[in-house]
Amino acid sequence: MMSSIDLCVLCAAVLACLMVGSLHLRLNLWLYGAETLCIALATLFTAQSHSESGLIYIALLIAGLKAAGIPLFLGWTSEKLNVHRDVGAVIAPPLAMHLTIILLAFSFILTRGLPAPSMAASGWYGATAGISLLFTGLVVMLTRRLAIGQILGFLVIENGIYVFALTQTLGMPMLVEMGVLLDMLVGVMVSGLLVFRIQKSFEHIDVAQLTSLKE
Amino acid sequence: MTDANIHLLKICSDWILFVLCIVLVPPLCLGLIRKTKARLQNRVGPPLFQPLLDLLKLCKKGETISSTMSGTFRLSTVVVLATMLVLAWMTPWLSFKPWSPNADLFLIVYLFALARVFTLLGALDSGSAFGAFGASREVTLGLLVEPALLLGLVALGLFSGSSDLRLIFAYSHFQYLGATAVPGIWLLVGISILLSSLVELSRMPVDDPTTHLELTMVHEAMILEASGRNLAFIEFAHALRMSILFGLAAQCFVHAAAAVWCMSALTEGLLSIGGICVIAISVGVLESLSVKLQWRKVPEFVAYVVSMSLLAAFVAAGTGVARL
Amino acid sequence: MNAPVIFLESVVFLMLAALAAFVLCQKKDVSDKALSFLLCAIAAGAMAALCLTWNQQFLFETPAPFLLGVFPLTFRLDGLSRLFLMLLSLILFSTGLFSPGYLKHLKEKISGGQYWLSFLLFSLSMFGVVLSADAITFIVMWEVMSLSSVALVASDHTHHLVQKSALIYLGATRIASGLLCGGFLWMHSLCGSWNFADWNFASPQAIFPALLILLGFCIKAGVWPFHIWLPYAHPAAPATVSALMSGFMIKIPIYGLIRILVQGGLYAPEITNFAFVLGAISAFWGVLFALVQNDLKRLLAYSSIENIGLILLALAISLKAKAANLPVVADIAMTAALFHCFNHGLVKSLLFLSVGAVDCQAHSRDLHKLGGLAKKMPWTMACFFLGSFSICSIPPLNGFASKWLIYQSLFKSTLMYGSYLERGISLATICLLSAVGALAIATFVKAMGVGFLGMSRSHSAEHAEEASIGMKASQSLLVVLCVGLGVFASSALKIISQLAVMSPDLTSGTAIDFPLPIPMLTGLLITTCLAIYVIFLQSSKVKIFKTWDCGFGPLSAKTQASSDSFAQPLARIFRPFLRYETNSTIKGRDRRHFPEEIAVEVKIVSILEQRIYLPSLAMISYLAKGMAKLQAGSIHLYLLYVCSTLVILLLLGTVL
Amino acid sequence: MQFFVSLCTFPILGAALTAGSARIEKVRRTIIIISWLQVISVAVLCLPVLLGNVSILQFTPDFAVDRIGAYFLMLTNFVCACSLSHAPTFFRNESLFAGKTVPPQHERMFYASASLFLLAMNFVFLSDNLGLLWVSIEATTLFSAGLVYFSRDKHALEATWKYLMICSVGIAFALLGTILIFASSQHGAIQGGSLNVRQLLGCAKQLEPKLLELGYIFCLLGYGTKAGIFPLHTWLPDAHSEAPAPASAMLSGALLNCALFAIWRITELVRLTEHHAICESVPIFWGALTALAAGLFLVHQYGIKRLWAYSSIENVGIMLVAIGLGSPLLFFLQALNHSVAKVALFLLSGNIIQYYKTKDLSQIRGLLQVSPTCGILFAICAAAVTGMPPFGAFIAEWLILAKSADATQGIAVGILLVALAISFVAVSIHVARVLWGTPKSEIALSGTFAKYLIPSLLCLCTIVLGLSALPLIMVKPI
Repeated sequence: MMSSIDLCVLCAAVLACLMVGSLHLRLNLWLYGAETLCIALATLFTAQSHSESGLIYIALLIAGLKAAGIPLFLGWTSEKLNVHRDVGAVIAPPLAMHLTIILLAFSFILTRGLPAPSMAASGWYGATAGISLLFTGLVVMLTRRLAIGQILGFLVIENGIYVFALTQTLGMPMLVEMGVLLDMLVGVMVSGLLVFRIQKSFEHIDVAQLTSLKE
Repeated sequence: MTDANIHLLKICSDWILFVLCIVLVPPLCLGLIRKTKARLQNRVGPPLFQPLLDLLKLCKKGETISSTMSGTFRLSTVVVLATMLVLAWMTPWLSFKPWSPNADLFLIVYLFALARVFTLLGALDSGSAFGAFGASREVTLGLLVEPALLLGLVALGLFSGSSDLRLIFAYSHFQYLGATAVPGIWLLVGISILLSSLVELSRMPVDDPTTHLELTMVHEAMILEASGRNLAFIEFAHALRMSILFGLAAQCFVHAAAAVWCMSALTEGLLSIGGICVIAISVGVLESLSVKLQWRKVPEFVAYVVSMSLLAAFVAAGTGVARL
Repeated sequence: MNAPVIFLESVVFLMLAALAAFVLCQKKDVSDKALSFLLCAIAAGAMAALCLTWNQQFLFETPAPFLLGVFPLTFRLDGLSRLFLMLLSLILFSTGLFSPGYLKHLKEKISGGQYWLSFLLFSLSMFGVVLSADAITFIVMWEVMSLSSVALVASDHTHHLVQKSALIYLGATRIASGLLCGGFLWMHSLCGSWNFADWNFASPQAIFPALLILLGFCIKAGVWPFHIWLPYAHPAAPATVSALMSGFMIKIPIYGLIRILVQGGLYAPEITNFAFVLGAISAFWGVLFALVQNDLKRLLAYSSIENIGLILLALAISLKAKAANLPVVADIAMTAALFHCFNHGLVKSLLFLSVGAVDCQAHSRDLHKLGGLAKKMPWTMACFFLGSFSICSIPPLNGFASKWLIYQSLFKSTLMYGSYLERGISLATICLLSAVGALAIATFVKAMGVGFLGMSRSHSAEHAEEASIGMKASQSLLVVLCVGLGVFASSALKIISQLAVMSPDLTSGTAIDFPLPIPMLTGLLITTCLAIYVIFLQSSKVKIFKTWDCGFGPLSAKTQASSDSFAQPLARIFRPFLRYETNSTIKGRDRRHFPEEIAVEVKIVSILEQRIYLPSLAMISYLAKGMAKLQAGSIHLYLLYVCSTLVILLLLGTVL
Repeated sequence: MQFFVSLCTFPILGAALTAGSARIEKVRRTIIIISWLQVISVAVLCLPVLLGNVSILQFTPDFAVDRIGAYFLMLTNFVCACSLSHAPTFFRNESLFAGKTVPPQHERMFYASASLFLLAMNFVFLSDNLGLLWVSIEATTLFSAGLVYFSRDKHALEATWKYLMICSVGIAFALLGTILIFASSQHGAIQGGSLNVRQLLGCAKQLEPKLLELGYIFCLLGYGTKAGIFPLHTWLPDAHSEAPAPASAMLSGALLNCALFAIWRITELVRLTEHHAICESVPIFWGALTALAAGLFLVHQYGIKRLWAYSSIENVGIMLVAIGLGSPLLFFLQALNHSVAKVALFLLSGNIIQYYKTKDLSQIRGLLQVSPTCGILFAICAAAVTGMPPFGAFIAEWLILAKSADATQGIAVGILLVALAISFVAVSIHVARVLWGTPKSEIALSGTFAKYLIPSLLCLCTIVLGLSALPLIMVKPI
């Protein structure tokens, strides 16, 4: 029996998979926003089932900062830098999407081996979605040449971990939760600023071309 | 006359006889070789003691040395002669000998080396290319024969259980010589010493000391710059070395015979001098019959010598087991 | 006054001296003399301390604040270390005498402060290595010794070749200490102690650590096939340093072998046979390559390899004999090894110092540029000659005495061993040793004859002058020691066996018989020589003329045999080992008969270097390059590494 | 409260001051004073632990410091104080020798980020909570990015980007690992779960083993990326090489320790469970392999600071072995010796780069002629960092090797010995080429001894660490 939380996080995982398939930045950002919104929703459901008010704030923060703020910021960045499309690296996007779907299935198998979360609200699917998001994020990072794409990939990984934590544990300490969120935001800001610098110095934001430091 | 006096007299006579041998045998050897070669070439040849007379004549002549030379040249002659005299005293190349100190075989071999080093240095001192050629070849020959000579002596040492040549050549070890291998060892070692002495002394078939082409020669090239007394001493030292080596070979053969037939001290004494003479004559014959080996073939020739010694040494090492 | 105090004082004294070196090095002339004097004083002090405490033994552990991090430094002075320290003090003393004169000509090339600092550290650490009683003190002193000697080898570091030599040496010495560390750690895990005295190599598990230790020491000692560094390092270093390195430093591994393996009761036949073979081969290989060298120092370096081989051989004979229960042979061989160490130390430092004097005065060590020094530098020549005689083991010098002992041990083992195989091997070794001896004679006759006799081959050799008094004095001191030890070998041997008995498990204490009448023979030889000279040669009329030139007019120095041509007949015989190649090119019209220019080049290719060392270096380099390709600069690749590491770790997690 | 005050005052003061409008010379002077005051305040704070009076000092439920933490705290602050005290000289010389003018606002930025960086690192050692540990480590990445980006050129940008991206991904894994450990604690051990280190250590045996093991793996991977374990080290040489010398010194001497300390925290926990095979053999072999790989990387090396970066990786490998052996004191000893010598080396390399105006090793020759003092200090530190006696690192490495040998990890010992030999030879070949020969162009030096003051102080420290009983006092169990 699939709970609403499971449904939300699986939705997020599938949205992330779809994100791999396209190189359009705007589409990617929309998908990321939708995905994060799903996660915020899942948080809300969790808050409801555990009747924990703290989670509600977190859900709101996620919806506000991550689902809306970050895509907007990155979208603004891409407008500023006048890049709309990634070139793609290593493997072609459709192929990468298939790969992420296979990885989704694989993570389904993988998480079977985990002991069932004793008190958490969700079952296997939460862990599956978390691990799958993690893999998807890695695939995004590996298949994007633009700096923004890489940031996006990293954000997806972060989402995956959050989903995992949300579904597999019974409430991380609030302090930690806030710290994580803060760190991530600062991280995104710093990398976003760096993207501008890269554009300024190299006149492109293709990180695959940053290979002057090597042996 | 008391026993002590008799003893003293014996010592004196031994010494006198021995000194006579040291003085006379080397020129005699040279003379015999020359005479034999002359006879084989249908010539009368010089008298037997002509080499001695030559040496005496040289002693009277003045000396010429090169301005390039340092003191090393004359020093080398002195040292070589002195070493040869000491060696002659220590080495049992004759069956009769006055008292001598421990003649360890390794010591003897290295005393020969001392003489060789000084000969070589003397040859290099003049800055002459001939001397250097000779020295370079001599050093090569030295490398080739030294193991053979040493191993031959070691083989003898092994079955007498000592490295002291006095004991090895003491004619007193026959009580345990039931082993049939013993005369064989003596013979093998004798041949080995004889052949290695041919190389060591740079005689045929390794080198022809009677040509006049210094470029090809060994010993004669080394002493090219020597003259007068210096030359006389070098020649004498060389002849003495020859006698010692031939003497050692002869001793080996005599011991081989002594292992089979019992003989008295007088016979042994006569046989040892006679042996040297016979060896000298046969060397003369050999020199008349053979041709000089190509220089590159010399190692092959020496290989025979070494293998002879090795064979003797292995046999000796093997038979030693029974005794101990 | 008790022994530890004396020793600590001399050690502290040395440390102060090292500091003083830095202060004094501003004024070079003063500092060279002052520091040399200091060195002599230290050496004399150490010598006096050793003699004063002759019958005492001590074990000393540094008190709490003077620790090596967590370990105390432990020192032990017993018969064995006393013997080696005496050698060290003697060599230090003579290098101290030699230094001021010698360093003058290196003034522009080397920095005095660095040189003296390293030199004093080097001396200090050598004292330390020999005195150390546990593995940690040993390895610490050992590494300090290695590093400071590398710094010394690189004294004149502006030359490319010097740099290369120092680095080769550095690599070799690091590999050696790596092996040693491995062996020590292994032994520690077996025996649970760092103390050498607690180590027992008799157990079968101890074979591998013993092998590691043996290999480590062999590398440092320059035993075939690990000798490659030695002929590079010695020529590059200043003569005083090569004298110390060749004279003493390469004996330290031998000391270590005795201290650790022999006293640890090693008897595993695999190890002893291995050491035996290595010793035999290095004796032969070393002298063979020494023969064809043209640089005097390189020649001496190869000759060191030969002698180290002989010492190792003697040690192996001793160990084998001990295992076969032949204490007489074992004792003779052990004493031979010790005595040869001592003798070779003295002789080799003498020879290096003489060559240093030649280098200093004639500005070359290349045999192609020397010659005719006999008249210019007679004193140095006499010293070099006597040293050469000793190293060729010509009686009555000390080299002969120790070589004789080695021969005796082989002779006795031929007599005593039960198995035919062992006898055969001993016999074959005698044969090999005599060939080695003959080759050594060839080598050193070449060095003496071409280097000192005949006509000068270069302008600088022609204008050479006799070395300074200090240099002469230091050489003469060593010559006197060499001759004295040779002539009075039986007394020397008594002292050595006495010292050997004073350390545990070294010999069984049988008296070493040295029956040779060397003093008498020496006297007789000298009297005979004098007699012949006084009676006959002195009175002979001597006319000075020129060397016979076949009537072609004055001889040029080039007509003399060169170092190459002298060695050629022998080198030819051993062509397969030496890779001896002579390339001659003749230029000119109708080339054979009317040559205008003839160039002959002799090349010796080191098989080991070409076939083994360079390829293995290339392999490491290849690996390193392959590794460097991993760091390709692409961030995608780097992320992929992270992913694959994750996969590997997860797999490992399921396995473990 | 007192804890936060004594910990945070000085860094925040420093950051605020540099961001203020004071003249740059004044800022420089102040930052030196502040950095040393920070060392003293931390020392005062940790005094009871350092003296061994108490084994752990609990400040708040989530902040505590134990003996190892206190040691590392001291080390980190000392290292940063050294680097920051050298930094003003470095920036002054930058225009004096290298002819580059450093804009004062960049320098201010540098001091500000360095202060915050130090603060973040301090929290790594003080947080008694795995979650906060993670947060602090992530914070170090963010603050140090500013240090790496200091020179604002293309290379620096590239290095910073790689640093940020790779470390962030790695750290994300560590977060997952932390969550897994949290999850494992919820399986019956602690009601509601906990990330508190003391609590977890108290009930280690009841933790869910599967989740704990997974958590360990992810944490090892994550913090390992930050620590620069092969093959996760890829960001490290770039970042160390592009950052200015004082920053490289802090990255190498302090940051790597933080990441390894995090690994130790997790290892400490897993060791107490029954499934401790994974936290022994994996770090030991991985550490040994890292050392070997770093040794090979050292062979063909072209950049003077990249050389030391790889040497840091090698040392990280050795420290990982110590962690695998379960010996925090050996881990600290190695970290201490490495940091002291490596900081000196990075600072000296900064000087050398200024003299020769290049980082290219093939262009740097004849240092002994250019500046004997610098050359000898450089040689001593290089010997110390490669584990030569009689310097401290030798003792630490030897103890680690001996402990591994006694723990019958013969193969790891073998690999380590080979790695040490290769890295020593490689480093000394490079160092020797730098020291020897003659410089390719005339180099005139001026200035006081100030530029060598901190390196020579550190040099003295390595010697004291090797030749005194100091390590004995530290390693002595309480």
